[in-house]
Amino acid sequence: MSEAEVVNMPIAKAINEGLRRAMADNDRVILMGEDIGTLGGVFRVTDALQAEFGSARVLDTPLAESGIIGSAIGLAMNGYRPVCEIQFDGFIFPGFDQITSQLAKLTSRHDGLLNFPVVIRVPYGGHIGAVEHHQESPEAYFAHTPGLRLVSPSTANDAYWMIQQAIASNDPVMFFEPKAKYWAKGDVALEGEPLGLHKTRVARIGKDVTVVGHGAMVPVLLQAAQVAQSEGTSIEVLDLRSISPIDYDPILESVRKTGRLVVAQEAPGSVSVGSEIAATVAEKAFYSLQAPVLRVSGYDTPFPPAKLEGLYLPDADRVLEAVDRTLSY
Amino acid sequence: MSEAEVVNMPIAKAINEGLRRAMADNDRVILMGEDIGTLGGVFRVTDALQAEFGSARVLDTPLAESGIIGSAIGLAMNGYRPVCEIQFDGFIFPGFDQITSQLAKLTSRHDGLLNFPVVIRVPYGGHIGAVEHHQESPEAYFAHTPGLRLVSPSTANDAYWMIQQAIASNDPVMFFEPKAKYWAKGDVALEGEPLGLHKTRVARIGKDVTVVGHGAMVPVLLQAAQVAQSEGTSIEVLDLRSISPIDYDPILESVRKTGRLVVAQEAPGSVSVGSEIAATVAEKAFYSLQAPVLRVSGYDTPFPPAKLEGLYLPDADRVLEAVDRTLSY
Amino acid sequence: MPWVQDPQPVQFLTPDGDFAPNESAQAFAAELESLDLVALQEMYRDMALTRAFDTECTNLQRQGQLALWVPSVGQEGAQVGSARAALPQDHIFPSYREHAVARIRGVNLVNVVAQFRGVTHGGWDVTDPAHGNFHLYTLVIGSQALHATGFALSQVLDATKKAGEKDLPAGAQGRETNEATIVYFGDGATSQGDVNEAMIFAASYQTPQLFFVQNNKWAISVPVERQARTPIYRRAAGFGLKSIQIDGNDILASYAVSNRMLKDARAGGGPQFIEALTYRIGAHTTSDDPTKYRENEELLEWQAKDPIRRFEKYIKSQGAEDSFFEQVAADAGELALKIRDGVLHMPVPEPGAMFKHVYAEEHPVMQGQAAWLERYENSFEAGESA
Amino acid sequence: MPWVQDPQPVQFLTPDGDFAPNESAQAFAAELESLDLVALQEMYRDMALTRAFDTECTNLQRQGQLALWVPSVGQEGAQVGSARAALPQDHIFPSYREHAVARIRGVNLVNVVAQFRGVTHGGWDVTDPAHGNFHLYTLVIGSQALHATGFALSQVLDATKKAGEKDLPAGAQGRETNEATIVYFGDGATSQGDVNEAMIFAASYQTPQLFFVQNNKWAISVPVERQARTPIYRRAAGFGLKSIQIDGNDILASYAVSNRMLKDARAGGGPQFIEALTYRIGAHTTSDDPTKYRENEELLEWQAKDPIRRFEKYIKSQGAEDSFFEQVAADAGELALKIRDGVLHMPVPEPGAMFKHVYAEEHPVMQGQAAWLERYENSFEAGESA
Ligand SMILES: Cc1ncc(C[n+]2csc(CCOP(=O)(O)OP(=O)(O)O)c2C)c(N)n1
Ligand SMILES: Cc1ncc(C[n+]2csc(CCOP(=O)(O)OP(=O)(O)O)c2C)c(N)n1
Ligand SMILES: [Mg+2]
Ligand SMILES: [Mg+2]
Repeated sequence: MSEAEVVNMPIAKAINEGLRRAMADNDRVILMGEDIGTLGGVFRVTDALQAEFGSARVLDTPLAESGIIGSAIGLAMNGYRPVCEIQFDGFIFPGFDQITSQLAKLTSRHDGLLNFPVVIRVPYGGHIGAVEHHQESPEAYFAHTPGLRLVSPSTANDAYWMIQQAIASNDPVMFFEPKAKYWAKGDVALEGEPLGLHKTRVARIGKDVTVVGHGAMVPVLLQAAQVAQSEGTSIEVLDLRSISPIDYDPILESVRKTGRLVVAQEAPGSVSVGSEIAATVAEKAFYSLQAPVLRVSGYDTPFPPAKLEGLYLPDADRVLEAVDRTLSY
Repeated sequence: MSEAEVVNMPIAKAINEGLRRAMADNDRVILMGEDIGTLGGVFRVTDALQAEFGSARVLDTPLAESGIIGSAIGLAMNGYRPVCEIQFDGFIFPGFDQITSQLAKLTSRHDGLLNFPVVIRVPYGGHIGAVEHHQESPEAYFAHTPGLRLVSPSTANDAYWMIQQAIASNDPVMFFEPKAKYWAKGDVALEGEPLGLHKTRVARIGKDVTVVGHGAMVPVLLQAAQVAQSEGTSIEVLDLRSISPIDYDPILESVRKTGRLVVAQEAPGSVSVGSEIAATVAEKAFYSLQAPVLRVSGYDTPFPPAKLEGLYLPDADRVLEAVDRTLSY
Repeated sequence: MPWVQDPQPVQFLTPDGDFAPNESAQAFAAELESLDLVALQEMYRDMALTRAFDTECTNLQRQGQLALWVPSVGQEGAQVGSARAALPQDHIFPSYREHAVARIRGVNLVNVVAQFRGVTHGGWDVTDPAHGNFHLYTLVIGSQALHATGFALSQVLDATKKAGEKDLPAGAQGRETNEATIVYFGDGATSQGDVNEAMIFAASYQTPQLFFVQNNKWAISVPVERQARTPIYRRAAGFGLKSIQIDGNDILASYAVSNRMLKDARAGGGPQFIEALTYRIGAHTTSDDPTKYRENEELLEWQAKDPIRRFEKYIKSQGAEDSFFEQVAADAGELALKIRDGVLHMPVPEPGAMFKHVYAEEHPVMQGQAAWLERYENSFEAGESA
Repeated sequence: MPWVQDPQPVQFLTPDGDFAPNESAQAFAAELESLDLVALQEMYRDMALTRAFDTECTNLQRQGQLALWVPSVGQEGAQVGSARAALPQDHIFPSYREHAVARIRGVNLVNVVAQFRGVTHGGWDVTDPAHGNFHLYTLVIGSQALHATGFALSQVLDATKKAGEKDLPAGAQGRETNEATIVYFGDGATSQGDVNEAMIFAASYQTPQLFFVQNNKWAISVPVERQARTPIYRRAAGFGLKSIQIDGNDILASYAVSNRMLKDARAGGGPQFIEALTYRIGAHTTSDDPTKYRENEELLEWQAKDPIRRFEKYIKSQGAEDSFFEQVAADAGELALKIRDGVLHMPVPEPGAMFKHVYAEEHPVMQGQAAWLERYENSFEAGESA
């Protein structure tokens, strides 16, 4: 891959570029959502796409999430590949029935004779100081639902490629965008062969403790690893990338090496993706684990008012506290 | 407690009696739902209650689950204690936003100054040979949601008491009724002091392996224990009763004794209540466990057509297979 | 005070089968011109065979061969009239009671029964042209309305592209598509948010769509008065759909108004709505006991308005002969036998089927669990043979 | 062809402040009789102070003191007119922009700002009688409409019990309650299933309720033409609600029609609906840049219809003196200072607050996590002091 093809850009822009390329490549790809057209989305992720592709491919919809997902299903039935934007994580729930009882089940209801290549983009997570319903991490609801795929990029390069891979998938894909990192820049290789959509990535090699997370958690984990290094602890950081299915091989491989695992997530910990990883690793790596798998999560409360989000959201300190605890076994 | 106060009745009738008593005791208790009035519900759980209390206390609603939950919230704001029936598990999702973004959060949004004593009755689970959406186990979605309480009786006595305790609670309670067991009879002590709503119950004492489950899983676990006994394995059976919060003390106590745990549930296993129990027990009983916590669950597929439900739903054989596996460590 | 003056529901045939179009019907009379005796007889046959099918399925359920049956008895007029107005290129999104429509569009009725025997959640290949673009039944009340709207929107997008245009601004007029989408649902379903959102989206994008509500007066045990205080067709008018109420037991009314509205929809006239006043003569499903909640007089009253008997009288007056009716009766008997045979010999899916189509693409969890189940099942056979 | 002939929106005051009731207004003129100059001045003051409040909050946001502000500029006429028609016993469910209503009902406006400073998701004690039954803001678009309907249903149930009756059959007429419920929402919100279900339930139970939509032409960047092809008030009429469109920038129209409808609702007349045509003069929120999606001419056009200036001219013609306006200006300045001071001194919640009211009753997970967090926080202090 030549250097000329590498461009430094923020994550929001990388998604925008990925969308643009997917739309240019396939005229059945359409975008739908609230305020995604003229405005380019409240986070400007779809900026300029309506001007380029027209309002028959970048559709501002009426204000109704069930309507957005339900219509996307009908569009998919006629060969379209709709990419729906949910404006904020907390507003996905009015569309919940269409996602879980319809979209997730329709491939099997049709015995695989029809596909439902619908992408649902969800800007998710905290750290933006916003009001209620604007900072949530609802991944667990969908990860529990058979028939959906869930992914979440943590870098600009992944954002660019994974949105295209999600659109190319013939299955429904929920695409969780770490909105607090929309403006975080990174190098994007515009050409080349990306990592598989559902692959866990080793983000930093270490040997004492494994930590795993996705989205906006990954930079926190890397920061924790940095701090730990200065204190003599070597942390291996895994970027989950795919929340459903989970690519367990790299996690198990790492745990077999370190014997210790900390799972970090912004979502409430009970019945969460972290619970699943902890349960599965504790089962599959039973003889390798030298300490219980520890979870660092949002508390089991509604996402608090912004002034408390710093306490609520796992930061490097909380990750390190758990790392220290696993080392104390 | 005198013997005269013990009556043998099916679970559906026990809930009916519990509802009747709660309504007689407190005229702010009202029932709402589709077909619960004249018809007495499609499972007849509310049979004869409209005739007794009137259609201003047993309300047949328009056909809209969001409308049912959303109105129940408004009723609760004026001091009513609404008990909502969702006709079948799979039809709860149109009401999902009102449950998770409103009902579950409203107590904290109000700083505790208003309470939301809403009960949501959900006939749930398989084993009735029904069509799509009629046999699901959606507990995980709600157990992940802060602000809700989830319980599920497995006996007629619990059914009678727990529905009353749920109605008496000042918090929103989701009441999962094992519909396949509606006609299973049991002794109900009509007076006396019931076990706490959120207590795990030891349903059978054993020493080799602990198994835990709720609702219609419990009789399956007891059956497995019976079979195991004849093969020389002593299984301790725990009836979870409360899905959120989970009463971990009896589980940990049992695991400290047996060193082995199998968690059984009808729901898909990924990111499930079983994942949470497995993760937590593996953490809290790290040094006691002699084998990994194993989960026996529905597969991670949509609930299959009825002819396959026998394969999908964990039965005593599948529980025993897992028991054997934990013993092989 | 009424806020709108409701016209009479469109009616051509009186309950006694006399052709006597009322005032509301006049505007649609031209739609019937193309119906010759052959066509009329075909429509009669549609209704009669569907009823025979329903009777057979009810019997099969009683005999333990089906977990459940959902009869359409009494609603055949509304269904057949509208379905016969659809063109082959139109798409149809049913609820779960549109057996007459399924048959007309080419679906083998045995496949419609499959989900009630518990062997599938679907039953037919919707991509097979032989099935007339008849989509799967949907059991979550009202949710198919949005799928239909999305499908109809895709028809608009296709037409937009074909016209070489790239925009679909807010407020734009409807566009000629030459194909339409019909969605069926019940009176109870009109209370669901999804059905209302579907009308809102349809109006917004001016989709080529016909919303067809069979107001059969009941949603299980709940009377339509609980869902609506005003005629349901007015809701659609409020959303800006063209909306008309018809005598749903008059197959000619159903045909004529559907035909006109579908033509209008295909030509760019935007979404349309029909409220067909009809009645569910049987139980909601075979699990239901309607005597618990409704009066026998009501049933008798509606039996007197039966869509089949009414139409029988009419086509006799138009020249249909006894031999025709004898042939239909024979066909009905044959259909019943075919259904029975098909149901009794319906294959049970392989265990592995559960995992096969959850995802369109490879999925490690499906592969792992399918393999586990196979090993597990084999362990018994091994054990048994050992 | 239009399917309904729309009357003119009710208007008493022209944009220039002349009292010239149009035809639609005639029927409501009697509602204004009780408004003497004192009352009119109070209404003016309501609008002026709300605008000063909005300006101050926008400044506070610009200065980094608030995460966000949601201005109501331009919509004060619709809000104040309706809020002044409400009686103390009525309950009010706002969306998130009804600052004028909050103030009128007795909520300290500092508390309204609290959630935008990130210290709470609520902000005031809705059970305190001093707060005039003004419920919390709701950010999930349209969901409060169902809460309002449930609340209004509770008013029906209370009245039913009081009347010694136990039944509420389908189709029953409305019942006198002597109290009503108002719910506010926007034009965009009318597309949500919940708002439609709320109207359906309200019609079904004939609740004493006023649905008040402020059609400010925009839902963030989406024009109302995307939500609705026909005037929104017609939707409500379709559901069987009494429904009227008004000039929402005419405070007298808002007051008169709200007053009439609330009286009707309290007397058992069932649910009512007002579509107030107004305009969001400012940005959707301080995060928004409306120049990206709307034309300056539109803004200028609506600025010319400003509800405050219009009403100022009118009450001057009715005898309001300069001293009154000076006093209002002084009060506005004082309010702004009070708000600023209140915001800057707003206490930040304790960490433990997060766990405190998630449940009304004891909860082991909350206790455990609160204790953990306390220990964890203390460990830093311990470390720091060590
Ligand atoms: C979301 C949802 N809630 C509840 C049900 C259970 N249910 C099945 S049919 C039915 C009544 C439907 O009435 P209507 O829409 O009038 O159709 P009909 O059966 O009369 O044709 C109900 C409540 C369901 N299938 N889906
Ligand atoms: C369910 C939901 N979806 C999306 C949003 C994001 N959002 C906030 S305000 C708004 C527009 C609301 O428009 P309208 O109802 O007209 O009210 P207005 O802001 O104009 O007063 C949107 C889309 C939300 N708050 N809730
Ligand atoms: Mg019906
Ligand atoms: Mg608006």
